[in-house]
Amino acid sequence: MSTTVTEAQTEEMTYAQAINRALAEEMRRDDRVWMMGQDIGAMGGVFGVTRGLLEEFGERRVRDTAIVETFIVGGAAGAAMTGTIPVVELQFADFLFIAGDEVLNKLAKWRYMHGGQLELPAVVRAPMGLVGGVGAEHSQCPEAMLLNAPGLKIVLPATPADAKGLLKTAIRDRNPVIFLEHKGLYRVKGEVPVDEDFTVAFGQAAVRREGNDLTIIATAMMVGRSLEAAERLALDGIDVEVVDPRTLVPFDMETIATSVEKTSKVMVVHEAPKTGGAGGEIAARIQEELFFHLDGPVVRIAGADTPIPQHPVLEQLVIPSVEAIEQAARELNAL
Amino acid sequence: MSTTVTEAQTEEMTYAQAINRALAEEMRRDDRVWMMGQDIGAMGGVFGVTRGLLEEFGERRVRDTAIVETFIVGGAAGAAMTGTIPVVELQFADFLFIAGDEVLNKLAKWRYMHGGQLELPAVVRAPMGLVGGVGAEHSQCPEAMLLNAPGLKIVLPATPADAKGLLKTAIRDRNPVIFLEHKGLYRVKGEVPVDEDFTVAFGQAAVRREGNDLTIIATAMMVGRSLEAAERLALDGIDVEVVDPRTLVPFDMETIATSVEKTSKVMVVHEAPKTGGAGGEIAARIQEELFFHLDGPVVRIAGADTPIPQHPVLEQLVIPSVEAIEQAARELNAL
Amino acid sequence: MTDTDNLVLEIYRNVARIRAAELFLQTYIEEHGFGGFWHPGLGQEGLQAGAVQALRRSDYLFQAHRGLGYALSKGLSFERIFADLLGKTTGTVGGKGGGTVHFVDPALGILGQGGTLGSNFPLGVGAALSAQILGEDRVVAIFFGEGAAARGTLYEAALQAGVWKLPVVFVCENNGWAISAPFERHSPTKNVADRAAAFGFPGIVVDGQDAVAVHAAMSEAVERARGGQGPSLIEAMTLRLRGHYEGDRQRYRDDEGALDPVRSRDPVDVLRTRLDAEQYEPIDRAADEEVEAAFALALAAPDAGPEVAFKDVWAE
Amino acid sequence: MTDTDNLVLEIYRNVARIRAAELFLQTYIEEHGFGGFWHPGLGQEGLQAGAVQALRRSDYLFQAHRGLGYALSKGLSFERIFADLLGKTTGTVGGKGGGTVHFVDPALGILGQGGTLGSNFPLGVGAALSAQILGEDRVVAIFFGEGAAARGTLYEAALQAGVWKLPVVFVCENNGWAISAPFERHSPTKNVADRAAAFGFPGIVVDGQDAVAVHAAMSEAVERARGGQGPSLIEAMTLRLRGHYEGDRQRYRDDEGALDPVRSRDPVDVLRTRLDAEQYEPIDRAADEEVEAAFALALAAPDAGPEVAFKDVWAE
Ligand SMILES: Cc1ncc(C[n+]2csc(CCOP(=O)(O)OP(=O)(O)O)c2C)c(N)n1
Ligand SMILES: Cc1ncc(C[n+]2csc(CCOP(=O)(O)OP(=O)(O)O)c2C)c(N)n1
Ligand SMILES: [Mg+2]
Ligand SMILES: [Mg+2]
Repeated sequence: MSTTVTEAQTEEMTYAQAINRALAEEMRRDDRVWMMGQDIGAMGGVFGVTRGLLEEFGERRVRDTAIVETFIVGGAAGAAMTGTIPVVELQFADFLFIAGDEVLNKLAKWRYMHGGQLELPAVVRAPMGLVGGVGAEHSQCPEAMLLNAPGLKIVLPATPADAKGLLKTAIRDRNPVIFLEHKGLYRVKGEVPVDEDFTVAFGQAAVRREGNDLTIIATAMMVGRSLEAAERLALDGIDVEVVDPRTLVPFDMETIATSVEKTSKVMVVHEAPKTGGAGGEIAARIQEELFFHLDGPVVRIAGADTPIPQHPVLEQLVIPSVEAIEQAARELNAL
Repeated sequence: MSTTVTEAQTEEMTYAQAINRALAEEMRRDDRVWMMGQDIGAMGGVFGVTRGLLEEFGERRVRDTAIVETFIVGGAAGAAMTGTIPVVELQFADFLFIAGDEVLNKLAKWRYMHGGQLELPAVVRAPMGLVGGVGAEHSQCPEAMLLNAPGLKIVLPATPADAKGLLKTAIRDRNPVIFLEHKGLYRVKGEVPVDEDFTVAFGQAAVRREGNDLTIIATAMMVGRSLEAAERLALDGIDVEVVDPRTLVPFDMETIATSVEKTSKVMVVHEAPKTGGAGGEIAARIQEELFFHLDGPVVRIAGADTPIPQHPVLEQLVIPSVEAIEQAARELNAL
Repeated sequence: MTDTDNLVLEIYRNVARIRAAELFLQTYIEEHGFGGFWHPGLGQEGLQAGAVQALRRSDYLFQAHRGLGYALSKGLSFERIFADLLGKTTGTVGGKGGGTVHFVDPALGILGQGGTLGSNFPLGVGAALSAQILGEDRVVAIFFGEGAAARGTLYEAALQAGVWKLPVVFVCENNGWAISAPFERHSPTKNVADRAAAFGFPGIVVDGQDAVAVHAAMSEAVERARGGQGPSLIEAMTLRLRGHYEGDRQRYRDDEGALDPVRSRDPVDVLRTRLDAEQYEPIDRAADEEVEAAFALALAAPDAGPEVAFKDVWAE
Repeated sequence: MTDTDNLVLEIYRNVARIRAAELFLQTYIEEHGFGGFWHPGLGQEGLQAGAVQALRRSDYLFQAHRGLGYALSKGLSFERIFADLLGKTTGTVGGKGGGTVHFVDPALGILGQGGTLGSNFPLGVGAALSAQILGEDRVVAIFFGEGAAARGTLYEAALQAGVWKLPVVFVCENNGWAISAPFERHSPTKNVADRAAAFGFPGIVVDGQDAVAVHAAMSEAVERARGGQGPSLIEAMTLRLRGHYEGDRQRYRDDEGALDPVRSRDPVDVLRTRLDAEQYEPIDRAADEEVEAAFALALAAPDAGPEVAFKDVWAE
């Protein structure tokens, strides 16, 4: 499924390390690539993702900024228009809205507005999702709020290998990319191809588990939870296919159609609140294009329609649990 | 459909005048109501909506600000928390993203985050949509980008009477309300109840035209275009029901369910780009709750997945025309 | 006792109480961990207590994230503060606390803290505007770090506050660090106060380790605001003695062993020079006892139940 | 001729050309209307031409919305400018113009204009950073009105530019009005330039009606930037002589009949005092002819077809 050049050799590392590796490799490969953000230099980032990069690439290319989110994103846009490839970090994805104008009105639109005369090959790395007790303003999954702004590629890596391969593709892409790292996955380990030419193409969903009875389309941290639910369901003979779109823009409808045509039952699972979430787009599109293949509605299992509570225990109640996914799948399967 | 107290007496006026009337009436009724925004005072607003209000209510309650969108919205949030009811204007709805943090992380969340100890009865008036030649950064319909932030009420008035009645409800509501006025409707005229107690309740869809064959759910400027398409279709004996949800949050699923149960065929029409638009949420929800009532997929007719071109002629090509709605309805009806 | 003596004692009482809680929490977190981030305010107690002391109960406070000194000095009880930290229903946010908590108590004028740094600025100026519109006699104090002072929201809110002469005091705690970022490498001006000229109101630098000096500067600014002369910015020079959050190993920090001798003075010691041991020792003891008793009460209070997660989105 | 004479002539040529176009468009719009808003730059030609004259072709320009003087002075031809205004495929944006157009020409260093006021600031500073990273010798000029100077993006971008000593010149056209908002009622400082102190770089006020004075101030700032000494802010005092947009009836305007005598001087007249009629008359004539010929060519060019609306979202 992925346009892997060589997957032969792999190394076990965390999702955070895989991102670090992608950054280092791309900065070595292409002198035009550089980074800025808060605390990414000497500290190596508040989540440790950029450790060692200042040491290797120096202050010219690894830049600590002040707390100036509109500049971090707007400056990236201006720098991208003028021959460099900025890979900037917002400390939390929630801050995308501080730079809302820069993200939605500049990065997304300025190529189109200027008849293709400008290009904006910038990557905005933004850590999203629950991580434990950081509250409503530091825990959001913002993908749906970017999805209605044509011009942005939206990437949601769910595994260490994807984190590396997708970030490398993002940096090589000539369009602006919002790269949404899940904070809850930073310490998750997995095998990651070491080849410097390993990339994961955009718009190619990954079938994380094959199955015949039911399709679950899940993103980011919900991929793991859906796989766990699938294993439990397998014990009862319910054979679930888990598909991870990897990128919302571009969106791989083909892989999903193949799966839906096989299973006729679909669930979409994400962490963001249900109302207005990306699951709405995915569900709407599936029923639009595959209505007569469906045995029942496309079911959405998503976050509650509340902000994220500050409380580290309560916060888990408002996003889908393995049990909730399992339960919904049972119901859909029984249709 | 509307909780009209007295609709007996009406007066013909434009959508802009109806908004002006609502503002004046509510400011007379409640001393705590006040306004700020750019050019709303002596100029009466760039679209003339606030004319005469400075003269009647004075500089204490009708305030011209500098070009400080984060303060316009954030200041409204702070003022709402402390006993007043700000009704602020952004000159264009596209500027909601300049104040993205204030809209999405403050207005939407601060009641919840503080266990209900704070209340934020603010109204943000934001003119949206196409108006002719103002381009990608001044023409957007941003409703979908607000829909995934629980805590905001989202209002989309489509007629002069609704503009008045919904705005009065917005000002009386104890929650933050994003009031999205369509710039292309400002000069549209209609009969508007003059009674000062006339309001239109949130969460009550309006059936703009009754019909038995097919349901069109349309918002804002698309309500008029859908009605026009419906009239053309009627000539060929296709009997279309047009439902205007009026508010996306809260959302009147009941009225829609009644209609869908009758027609079994549904189209959603909006001006914003299709991918990630509010139509995804509406379509997903309808198929989720009414799958077995449907004869075919919920079809979305929406803006193209492009920014809005600057060109006053080209811009019309990227949003649904009456013809496009008519054509899609014919196809769906033929299913 | 003179008025000044009384004032010093009152400020000392709060400084000592904050210090007692800071030390208590440090140990507690070491032993029990903490969900989310706890940002210790150790070393900044003097300025927090001194500044807030200049406010009335009816004045509004928008606090920063560095500790609990602001809320405590504004009148919030330890029991409720700890209940918030522990996510108990007896806290100010009805069980929604836990982790990096957002204390709030409208009756005490405590109106919260923006999780997105710099969001306090428009909120606070909006509250001041509200007071002006209602004709209420209230001053708003907005606390923020020198790092947050880079946000454009300061510029927009302060500019409008300057034009409208709103009753606001911007209180900058310049502790030299924003996580790993040293101020002098990230500011184009020597002081944050230098930037107040751009907003058309005074910017005053004050020794943040001297609670009485902070109180004096703040009182003047509050007076100015109350008298309709508009906002001021006070920059209290202090130093972050511990990590950004409790547990931060500060590997990035290069000022170890070379701490600025003025800015790293202990605000408790500085105040004590104005008092006799007989005056402060009982206060210290009482503070320790108060903290322990309050913490025990908070611990015994009920945990938030799952229903807490699903309510309070909407006012009905 | 001396260098100065040559310079004055060169600046005059652009001032005259801009003026010719301004007057031409005024009449054209009166007769034919205009989709979107046309923001006339009448009276601001001197500062636009004078400031841009201090840039090299390789320098970057982020222009404001007030007219076409910036782009023209940076080397864009009238034919392409008019083609953009008319939505023709021969314009710089390939037919996506029409209405409030966004001229762009990377080869000439013309990089656009933020429709959301103030968005130029981070973009421009980002471009300067890019030049610094690539080791290129480029200066960035960012034009903006005194109204846009209230945006927090100025603060954030200028602060970072100040810290990193980036090669940027912030050029404020203070024409006294932001739509209906008079500057003195909406600014806490007497001048926008006063705010530069907050960013740690010089702020200079200059007579915006004297193109040569603007050129001199700009040249110095550009030199500074090029020499690695960092940004400057130049505030050119001018006056908006017409409405915010062509057609604006300005009912809100209360300075009629009392226009500031210095700020409302005609920049064309001011320059002419340095020239003889034999020098400027042929230039004026040539400008009128150039405008008419170019407009005719632009009019004759093909209109944008529907396909234009659907392309250019993505680079493939
Ligand atoms: C807008 C925004 N950017 C970044 C952060 C992450 N962050 C939290 S605290 C902090 C440092 C703040 O430094 P300062 O304002 O000096 O306060 P201090 O922590 O020193 O008290 C940062 C960058 C945030 N919460 N909000
Ligand atoms: C962020 C933003 N707010 C408001 C507007 C609407 N607007 C367009 S021009 C203008 C006035 C600008 O005044 P100034 O910056 O002084 O420039 P001038 O028009 O005088 O040249 C306003 C408010 C906008 N385009 N962007
Ligand atoms: Mg600090
Ligand atoms: Mg102006």
